[in-house]
Amino acid sequence: MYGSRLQTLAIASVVTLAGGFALAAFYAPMDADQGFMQKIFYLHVPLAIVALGGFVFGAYQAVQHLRTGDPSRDLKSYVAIHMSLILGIGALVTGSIWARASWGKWWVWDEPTLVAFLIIFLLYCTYQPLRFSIEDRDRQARYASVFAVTAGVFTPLNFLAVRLADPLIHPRTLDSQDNLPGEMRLAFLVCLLGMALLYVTLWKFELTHKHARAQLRSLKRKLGAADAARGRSAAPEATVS
Amino acid sequence: MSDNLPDNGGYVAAAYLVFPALVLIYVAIMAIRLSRLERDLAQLNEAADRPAPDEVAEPREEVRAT
Amino acid sequence: MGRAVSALLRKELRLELRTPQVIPAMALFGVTTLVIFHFSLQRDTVEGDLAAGVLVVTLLFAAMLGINRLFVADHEEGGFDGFLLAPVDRTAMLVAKALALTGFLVVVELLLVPAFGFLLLGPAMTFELLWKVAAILLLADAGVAIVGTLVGALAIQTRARDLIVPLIGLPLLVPVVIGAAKALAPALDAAGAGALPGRWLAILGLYDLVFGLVAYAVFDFLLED
Amino acid sequence: MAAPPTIELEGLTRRYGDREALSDVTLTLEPGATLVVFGPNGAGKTTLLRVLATLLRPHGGTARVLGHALPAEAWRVRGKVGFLGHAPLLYRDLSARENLAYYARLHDVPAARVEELLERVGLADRASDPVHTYSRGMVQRAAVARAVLHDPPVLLLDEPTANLDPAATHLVDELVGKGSGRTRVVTSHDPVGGLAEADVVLGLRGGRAEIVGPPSREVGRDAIGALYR
Repeated sequence: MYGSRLQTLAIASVVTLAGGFALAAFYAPMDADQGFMQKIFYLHVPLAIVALGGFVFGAYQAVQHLRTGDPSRDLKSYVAIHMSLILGIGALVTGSIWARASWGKWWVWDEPTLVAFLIIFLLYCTYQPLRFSIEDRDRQARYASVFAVTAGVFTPLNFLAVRLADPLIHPRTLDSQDNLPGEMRLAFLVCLLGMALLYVTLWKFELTHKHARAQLRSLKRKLGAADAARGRSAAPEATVS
Repeated sequence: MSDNLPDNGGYVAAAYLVFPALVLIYVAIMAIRLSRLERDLAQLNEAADRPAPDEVAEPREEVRAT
Repeated sequence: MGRAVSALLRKELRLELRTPQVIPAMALFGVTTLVIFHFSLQRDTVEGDLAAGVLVVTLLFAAMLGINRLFVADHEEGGFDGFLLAPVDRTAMLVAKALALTGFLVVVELLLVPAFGFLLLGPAMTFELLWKVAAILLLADAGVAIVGTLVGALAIQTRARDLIVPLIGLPLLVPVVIGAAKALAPALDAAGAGALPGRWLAILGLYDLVFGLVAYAVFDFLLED
Repeated sequence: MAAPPTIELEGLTRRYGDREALSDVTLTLEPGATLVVFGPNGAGKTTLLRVLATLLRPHGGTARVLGHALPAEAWRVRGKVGFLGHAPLLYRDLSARENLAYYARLHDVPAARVEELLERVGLADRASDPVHTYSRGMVQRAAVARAVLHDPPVLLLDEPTANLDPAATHLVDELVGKGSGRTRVVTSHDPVGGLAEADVVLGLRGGRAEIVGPPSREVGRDAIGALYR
């Protein structure tokens, strides 16, 4: 059952995230260079880090899927990437707002982290179209996992390449996490933890939904009620266990 | 805190609004899916009330047809 | 393994020699792209980082054509089944296709780089320059060939083959573009060619190595059914 | 000890998505025997051949070819089966000789075998022309040569004589017919010819084995005809 501990997780993520944002607002000091604007940091960076972590987590599940052939791993990989894409949109939008606030431009190419993130985001945007263009379900699952593994390895490599491409980075809090003042650091870490908890909660929530729907379908078939014909779909089918 | 709030505090507010907006969109999508689940469950409930729908329903229709 | 790779490579070469499809199309497309760059940039000559960008983009887009065609004959004429029925390691297909694609790219570059020097490049083509360009492009070709083989095999079984190849291939090749463009820029500089930037060659080499290993690990899953 | 059965299937199942293309097929085929598979289009004949050729992995039940379990030991089976499907598995722009030479290298077969086979299927004089210039019968003969190139003990044949005239059928029969001494799985729509060469008959319908057994009064033309109704 995917639904177990969902309640605990939901409460924990809300408490941690709210606590983190409160710390960011009232406890962490104002940034010397950027002032109040720097507060976006506590939202934007956890969003981006958790989204990237989710992509790598999706790749891990995909490896397990290829290794064991267990279809539930494919579902987990699919939902992980799906959730990361949603958080990724948030990271791109907040990053863009930050760029506008800092440099008066909605997009800056000399911010390597943002650029690298965009490339990875664009790559993962093709995950759903790829799945959708393969009809056979087994093949769809296998090919999607191959994509997830490749893209998962690509993620850190791309960061390396883009970061090195622009050695003259603006001196920014983002690139100097090691020398963050203690209060800022604590607030940031709590925000990051909260975002990670939220990601796990949403991931489990989505899995629970898919699993419930699969069980409903199987029950429907058993009772002989008409099952609506399923069209071609990009989402993997949950297995009833 | 409010005394040193700079001009572009609006950007910070906007960024922090993006986040609940995303979550709300997700909740809305899940709401649609939930209502679909509920509808299916209601159908199933009806199906469960009629015992063995296949065997009962079909012969009856054949009788009517002849 | 060696026997299977050589059999596959010979077949690939023979097919291309019998009915040249891929290489002429890539070369023609590349030259046309150079002409289009001349008009869209409104420049008679380019140099430095602009020259590097033009060359890399031209080669990358030409490579996309080759990747799109790479598995078509095998898919449509049953070559996959014929290969899978043979008692050989499936990795042979990956190695042979990547080598064939590298070969195609090298042949196309032998035509396109002189054409680029002739049509657009500001600094004169010297042997020293050519040698540097060759070293950089060879490292880039290996990366394009490995990722291209993987993406081509992924796309061939989908309904939207010609969409999937550029959509997945282009973002995956961004590090190659960065590496090759950064490495080429000082070599193509008008103010006198700079030294080969070792850091960028190392990045290209690392990319080739990492994706070589990834492709080796996952390629089998694209073939079995 | 006697050799193990060449083909042993027990509860073999293969799905495409939700649809079962083969469900619960059980049969045994002794070395040297011929299994003829009947069934309307879409009954699962091609799927069965592709599973036996290790091109498709089974989803349920067990399948053993030459004593090796599929898919775990599929690599032992490859190279010991000759597969002749609907597609000839030949590159259209290469000649018959080049195609066979390519497969000979993959299967590690000496080049002399290629010339011998070209002679035996009557293609020696056209062997250097590209395959796309051939008639359908010639393509089929080249495909037969490809299937037996590595002298496999097991043959999997999907309607092997579909496009052939009587003379060509005779040529092909020496290589893949009952007299070739190989264990064979042949699909057919022809009850008379099929029953004549069958040691075991399999009648498929909607993926299920409706008929399994040696030809007899029960396993005869009427039973096979019933499959198509």
